[in-house]
Amino acid sequence: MIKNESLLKIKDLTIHYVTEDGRVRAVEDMSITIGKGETLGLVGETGAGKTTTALGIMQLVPNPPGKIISGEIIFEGENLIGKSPAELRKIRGNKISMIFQDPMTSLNPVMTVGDQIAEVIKLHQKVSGGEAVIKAQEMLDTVGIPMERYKEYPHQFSGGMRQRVVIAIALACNPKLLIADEPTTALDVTIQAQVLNLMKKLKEEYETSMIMITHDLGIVAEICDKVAIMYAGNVVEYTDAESLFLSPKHPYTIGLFNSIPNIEEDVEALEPIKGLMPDPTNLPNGCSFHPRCPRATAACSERQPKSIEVAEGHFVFCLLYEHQLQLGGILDDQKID
Amino acid sequence: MHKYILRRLLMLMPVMLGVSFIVFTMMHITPGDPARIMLGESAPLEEVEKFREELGLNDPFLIQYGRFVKNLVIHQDMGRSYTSKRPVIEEILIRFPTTLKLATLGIVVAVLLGIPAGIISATRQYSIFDNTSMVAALLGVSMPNFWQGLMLILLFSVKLGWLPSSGFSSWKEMILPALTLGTSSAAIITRMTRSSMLEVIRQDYIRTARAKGQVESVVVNRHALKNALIPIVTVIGLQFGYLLGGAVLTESIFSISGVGRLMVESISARNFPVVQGGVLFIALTFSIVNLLVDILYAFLDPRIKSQYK
Amino acid sequence: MSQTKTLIDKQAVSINKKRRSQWLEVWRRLKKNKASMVGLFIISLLVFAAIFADFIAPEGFDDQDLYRRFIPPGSNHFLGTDHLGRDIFSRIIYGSRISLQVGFIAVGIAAVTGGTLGAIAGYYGGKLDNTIMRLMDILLAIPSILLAISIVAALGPGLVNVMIAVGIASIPSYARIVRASVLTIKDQEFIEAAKAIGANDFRIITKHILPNAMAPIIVQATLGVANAILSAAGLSFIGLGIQPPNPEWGAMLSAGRHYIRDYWHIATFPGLAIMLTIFSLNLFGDGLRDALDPRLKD
Amino acid sequence: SNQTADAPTDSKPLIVAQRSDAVVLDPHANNDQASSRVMRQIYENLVNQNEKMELLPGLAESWEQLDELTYKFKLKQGVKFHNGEELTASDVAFTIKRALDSSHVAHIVEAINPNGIEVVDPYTIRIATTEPFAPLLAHLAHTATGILNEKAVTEAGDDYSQTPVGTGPYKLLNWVVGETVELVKFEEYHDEAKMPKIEKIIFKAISEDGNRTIELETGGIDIAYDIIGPDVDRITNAPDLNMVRDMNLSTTYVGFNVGKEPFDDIRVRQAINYVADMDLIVDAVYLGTGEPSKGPLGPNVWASNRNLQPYGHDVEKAKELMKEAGLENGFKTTIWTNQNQQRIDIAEILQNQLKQINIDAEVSVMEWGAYLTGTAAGEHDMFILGWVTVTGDPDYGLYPLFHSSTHGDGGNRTFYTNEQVNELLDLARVNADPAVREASYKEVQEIVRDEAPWIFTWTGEELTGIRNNVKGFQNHPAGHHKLWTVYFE
Amino acid sequence: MTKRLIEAKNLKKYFKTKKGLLHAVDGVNFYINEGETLGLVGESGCGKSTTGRAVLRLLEATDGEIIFEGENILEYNKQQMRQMTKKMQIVFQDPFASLNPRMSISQIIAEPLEINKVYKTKTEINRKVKELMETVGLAERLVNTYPHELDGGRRQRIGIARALALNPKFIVQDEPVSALDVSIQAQILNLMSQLQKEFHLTYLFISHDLSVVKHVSDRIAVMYLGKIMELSDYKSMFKTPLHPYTQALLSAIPIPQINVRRERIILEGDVPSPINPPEGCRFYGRCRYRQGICKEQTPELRDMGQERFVACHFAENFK
Ligand SMILES: Nc1ncnc2c1ncn2[C@@H]1O[C@H](COP(=O)(O)OP(=O)(O)OP(=O)(O)O)[C@@H](O)[C@H]1O
Ligand SMILES: Nc1ncnc2c1ncn2[C@@H]1O[C@H](COP(=O)(O)OP(=O)(O)OP(=O)(O)O)[C@@H](O)[C@H]1O
Ligand SMILES: [Mg+2]
Ligand SMILES: [Mg+2]
Repeated sequence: MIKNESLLKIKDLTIHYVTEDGRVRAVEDMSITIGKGETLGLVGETGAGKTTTALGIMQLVPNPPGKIISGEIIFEGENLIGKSPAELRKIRGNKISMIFQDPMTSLNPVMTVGDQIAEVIKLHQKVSGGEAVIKAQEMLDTVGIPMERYKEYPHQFSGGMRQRVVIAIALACNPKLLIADEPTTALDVTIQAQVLNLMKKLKEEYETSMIMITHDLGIVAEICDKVAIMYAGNVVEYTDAESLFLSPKHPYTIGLFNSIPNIEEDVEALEPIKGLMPDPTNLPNGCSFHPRCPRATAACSERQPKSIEVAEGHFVFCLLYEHQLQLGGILDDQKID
Repeated sequence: MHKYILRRLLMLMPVMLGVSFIVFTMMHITPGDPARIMLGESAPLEEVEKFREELGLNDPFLIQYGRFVKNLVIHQDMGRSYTSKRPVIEEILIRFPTTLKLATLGIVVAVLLGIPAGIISATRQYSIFDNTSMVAALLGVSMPNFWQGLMLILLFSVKLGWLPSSGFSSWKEMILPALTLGTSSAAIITRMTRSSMLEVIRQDYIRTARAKGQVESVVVNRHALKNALIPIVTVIGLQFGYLLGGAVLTESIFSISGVGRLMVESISARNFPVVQGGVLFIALTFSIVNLLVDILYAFLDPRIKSQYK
Repeated sequence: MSQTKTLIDKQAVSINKKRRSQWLEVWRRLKKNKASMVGLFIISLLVFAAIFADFIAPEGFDDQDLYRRFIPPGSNHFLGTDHLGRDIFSRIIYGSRISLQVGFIAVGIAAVTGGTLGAIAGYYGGKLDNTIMRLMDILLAIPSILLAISIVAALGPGLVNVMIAVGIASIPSYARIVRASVLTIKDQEFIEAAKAIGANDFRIITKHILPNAMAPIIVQATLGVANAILSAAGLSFIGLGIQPPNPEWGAMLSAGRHYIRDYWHIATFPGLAIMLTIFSLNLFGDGLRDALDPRLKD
Repeated sequence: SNQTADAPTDSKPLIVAQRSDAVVLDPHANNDQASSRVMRQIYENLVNQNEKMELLPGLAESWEQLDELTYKFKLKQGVKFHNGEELTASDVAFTIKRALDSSHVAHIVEAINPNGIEVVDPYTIRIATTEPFAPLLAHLAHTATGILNEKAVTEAGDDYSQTPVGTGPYKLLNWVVGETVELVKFEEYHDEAKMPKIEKIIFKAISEDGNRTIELETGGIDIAYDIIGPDVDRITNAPDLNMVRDMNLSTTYVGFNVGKEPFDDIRVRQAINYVADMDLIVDAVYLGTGEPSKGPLGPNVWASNRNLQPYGHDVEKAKELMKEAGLENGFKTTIWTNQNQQRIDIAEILQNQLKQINIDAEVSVMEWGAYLTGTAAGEHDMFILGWVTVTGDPDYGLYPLFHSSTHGDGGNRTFYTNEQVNELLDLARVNADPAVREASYKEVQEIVRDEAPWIFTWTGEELTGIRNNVKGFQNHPAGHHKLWTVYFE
Repeated sequence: MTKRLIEAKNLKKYFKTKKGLLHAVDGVNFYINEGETLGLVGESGCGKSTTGRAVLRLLEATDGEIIFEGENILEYNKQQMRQMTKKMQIVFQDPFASLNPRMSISQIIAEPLEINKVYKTKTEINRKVKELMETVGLAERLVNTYPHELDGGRRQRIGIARALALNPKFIVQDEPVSALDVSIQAQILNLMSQLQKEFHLTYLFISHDLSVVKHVSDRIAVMYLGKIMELSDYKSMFKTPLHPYTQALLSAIPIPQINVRRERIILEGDVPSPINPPEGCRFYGRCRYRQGICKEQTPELRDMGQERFVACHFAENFK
């Protein structure tokens, strides 16, 4: 694993939504690091807190009801939490930019796509209006859309093209960090392949670090260097992609793998994780996964697991390993089923 | 776009025909003999009979309607007023500018008050400003026009003596009626602006704009407002139409001689040609305002523009 | 089979919320909205006043005494007396009967007729839709107050006719709203699901479409009651309203306006009564809208 | 006031407010108060009627009655129309024939024989009636018989109603329909003595009654017509305003449909007259303006019978009469009225008072059109209406209302029938002897009072508010006030 | 001995739109044997759902035949069709939109029983509802809850229970798991295959997720722009896709395994509009092997032997 200089360091980030129905602990005590040029995959099922984490980094958590309770977000050595709105605006869209999940709704329907790209350029670069337009046209070209379509509106574009426009907006100012929130979930496979290809290419070209939010382990395998698996607001496993795929540790991660129909080989029946996602306002005590965990013990309902480094750079949040660690050091990779 | 407008204009014809038929029928099933009303209770019967004959009121209903449509279509003539003997179109054109002015001023008042209030309310949801302007807006819709007019006269004309209580020719005379007429629409526009803005502000593309590092005021005024404008424009259009036809009460309180009052007077005088002409005229204006609103949509929203082709 | 059984047993995760039907849910949300509760409270008071007017009002609505005209508000007559020496407070209390009746029945007429037309137009579409909606366009193009005036002129003044006139004049807006919501609901998958299990049109409209189209209708109706009361008052104001001596607020106001400079209370209190009623209906209607459409709330 | 006549005319316009704008300025095209008030300043008649309703020479310097049917009028010479034409007898003949053809005012001149109009010379005309018609001169003073210029009328055609040409002291300057009519002094006016003192008059329509007073107070207008009861004291007491009030020719009455049970019973009608406390009603509704009427004619109408005994308020008597009629338990009935607030008030109070003799009356407010149709058809029980004897002659105030030939649409909406009344009315209409006429009319009033087809209600007042600096204003009982005598101080 | 339960012959469904005639389904042929699952894959808008609905006559087909148990049901009248609802059912994609939010769980499941008057008494219906809930793995205490109180997985179970209520033989599964999270998706997929065995059901399984389709299907049909491009048993299809489109599709799937890199075929551009499509192969514009003939001549779905069907002029080349 390449030990790069870190670009973004999240420490003990906790974000809650306070709603009528109660307090949603969307992100709890999260700590991750992204190095320069690195791609981190943030994986989890619906409601795991992936988008909230991203919005937290952007300092765009809707408030109310959202609130950053604690933690630090160190970007290029400076904590983003506590920065003034004006300072944050200089960073957003410029050094950190974000691609949202749904290309159909994340573009302003009454502005031409070109203007939407030019807008971000004008905001962050000292260029004239005309130059911004030229740059925007170049960006369109970069993402594979003919420049002549500058003056067209989002509704005249297909989903894949819109997502390209969104990518163009995100990359227009050559950001240091790109957060992509499920950028291809809404797209068809063939289009997804196009878009992923494009992203990979551009990421390399621009040397951008990236947080790739997804629930598709296939995408993770394809483009991520590191992976953080989230469950109900908590990171449950955090490691580099290779160790994750070769030796997943956390029972949830393993369950996730077993739930996916395997395209390479035939299996008679899948082995799904039993049960359902917990009520976000009323998470179980102890490890929030324990009611669904096949290996849960009594202790799991009492104590919250801490981060265990089971191998170098491979962190698991599970009492199982804490236990084993106490018993006698790190165990070899073992398949839990 | 031109084709679309043309098609819409053509579609107005059956609607107008329907309007005229409904009005004609309504007028004819309404009890009361126009001739008798016109001549008064002291006129002898022979005179009334003679007048009925002159007006063609003794013919069967459908023949009268046919004549009306024929004159309208072939000669563009809506007949003459039973009372003033003036051509109906002239009678209406004399009054219409007044009502148009009144309604326009009312709408201007409403828009100037309503849109900013609505925007601020939406951007500071649940703030004191939001709450007060929402209560004010509610009071605005809750106050009956005619009562509000009376109270305004009582305050500004009688107690303070600042503004005249009637007429509509000088700007001073226009203030109270415009205010009376405008406030309820202002209230409606405020509420519409607020809810529409709230809806838009939640959209993903607003988040995108913020993620670009855009200043909040631009996010609100450029990204959000233009998207929120469609329902607001609809309401403004509807309100304008409503004010045109519904200025009756304001007109009577301030003794303004507009189409609204002309209509009410003509209905009670059974001045059929004027009622028909007037309602047709108002309905036409209303429909054209609606058409203009629809055309405006196209300028506000390219998605709609592409549908009009 | 055994596997499914274990699945059930292992569904250890709790059900998130208490069981409640959607209407209970709406009510719960509504209860949280203070303003709309205030509105509801005032409306309830009005309904109460209307029902028990005979017990609440100190006098009858037509108890004239020409020797005690124009008494200003005070201890004997809470809101004073009018130009015929009638107790204004009593008249306003009795007046709530008329206003609420007009409001609710007119809206009833409009909502049922308009709703049915809108539902038919929306569900069947095509020519039927076109015919109905063009008819509505025609009605809509005639300013509603003029339409109401000519209907009252044709039928003659009086409570029932005013209700009919106001009702007819607002049919198009219900037709449009219902049609619009039927159109969105019609294309939802649960309608198709109903067809797939063999439900006929009638069942689909009544069991599946209308209950889901209720929200906008109810909101429109609440606000419509307010509008109907205003329209009726406006009609009364120009002399086309309820028959005297029935104490319709608009008529009271209209009769009192002659004396407004010397005896402000005669025209002011009925006006306030109208305002309060409309205000509370609007408060409630707004709250209901928010409660029925949770999206609108953050 | 002769001195002021010679003084230079005032350049400040006189602003006069009335309830509505003139409808037409052609005397034959309509017959409404607002138009008449304007036309009074524009047109002149052969005969004038002063504020006491006395007949005076107008465009006719003199006249004589040649026989039972025929009058000969001598016209004033050198009278100019506003278009510069000179008045001749043929204009008069043209005017009367045109009036006879009009569906709006023919009834005013209907007695005249169209073939009996004879131009003797340019300044002499003979006018004959078909039958003897005593009130002819009064009718010729009616605004509907203002003299028109033949040439102007023919030239204007259909548009004449907006381009009036008369001989009066004022001519039309500008007309903003629905709002204002502006008149300007006619420089070539023929009568030096009546030469206007004010250059310009603006008639302004202010429909809200209270607003006319407000505008008068704030100085927006100089004269306000038709002041309402609640404002009378205010104007009277205001230091800078004057209240000019005189009884007028109007009467308001509650009629019974005598063709219908139980109002065919004279005792029931009388009982209701007794139970209705008209003094109280008039006081409450009209706030001390006008007066309760004793009979069908107001005091200003010639031959009004001032000796009639009012019914007074006597509930016991009323009960007795009801008992005699076998209706001590009362009955159900309705009171119709149109949308006039005062009449509605009357109906409401009456409804209340009728309860005393167990009559359960329902008030029904109707729209004017439906109201007229319904009462003409006799669908009503009781109804409230008014009548203005514009000519000041009792024929106009009694014949249409009580003669049995005028049942229903003709004006007799009570369907009252009394042979004796018929005979008296017929007689007085044709008899040239004022004494005979007066006696007949007085008798008719007696009979009507006793038979009580009406509850005699109210005789109105002409209530005009003027600003202090307005001088020379006098009410005319018919409401068509002359404004050329008015000047600013 | 396998028996054909249902067969679509030259099935067409066109929609009239403002811009022209939309060829949503344009001459589709397939059959499904009893107890078998036919997977139908394709990208969004290619006509999968329309096919499913037309098969059940929820949409009236523009042309073609649907042979169910030997009879063309497109010729059935309303009465006969109502009988068919007992044999053919559907499970929808969106577990949120496919349940009437105003009805409780038991009402939803009972509705088909009530409409088709399967039982006479309320108690019988209630018993059947309980039984069905148990079958699909819903706890009994949920009977009176409303859909909005439940998560997507449970809702989808309700949809399945409703479809099972009338004991159908054939169920169209229109993307039943695509709205669900992977862990729930796996639960539902397991449930479905188990039900299929238990009740001897025949499925038309619609999905755009190839791995899911492969997992559940016996045979797979790949659709593109209203036409079937390839129809084979799943094994052969995954081993040797014969249609260029299938090849591209298979290669585009990201595989959740590290170090397994396959050659990826990236298709150019977007799916063209289905409105008034031109003659020739629908895939022409994006195909890397296209030739002149492809533009002129629409390739028929040809039998390549071993029950493999391909609509490509050059299919043989890929064998
Ligand atoms: N605006 C909000 N108000 C209240 N709760 C919220 C809000 N946004 C998110 N949540 C809750 O916070 C939790 C985390 O949500 P988040 O959107 O971060 O999840 P996610 O991992 O992105 O899920 P998905 O895969 O569905 O996008 C969820 O339980 C969600 O319901
Ligand atoms: N009722 C309809 N009216 C007009 N066009 C329709 C209608 N229903 C579907 N279409 C069109 O038919 C085509 C096929 O639609 P269909 O829903 O069958 O696709 P699908 O393969 O199921 O797509 P998805 O994966 O998005 O569900 C699409 O282009 C769609 O827009
Ligand atoms: Mg998310
Ligand atoms: Mg589909």
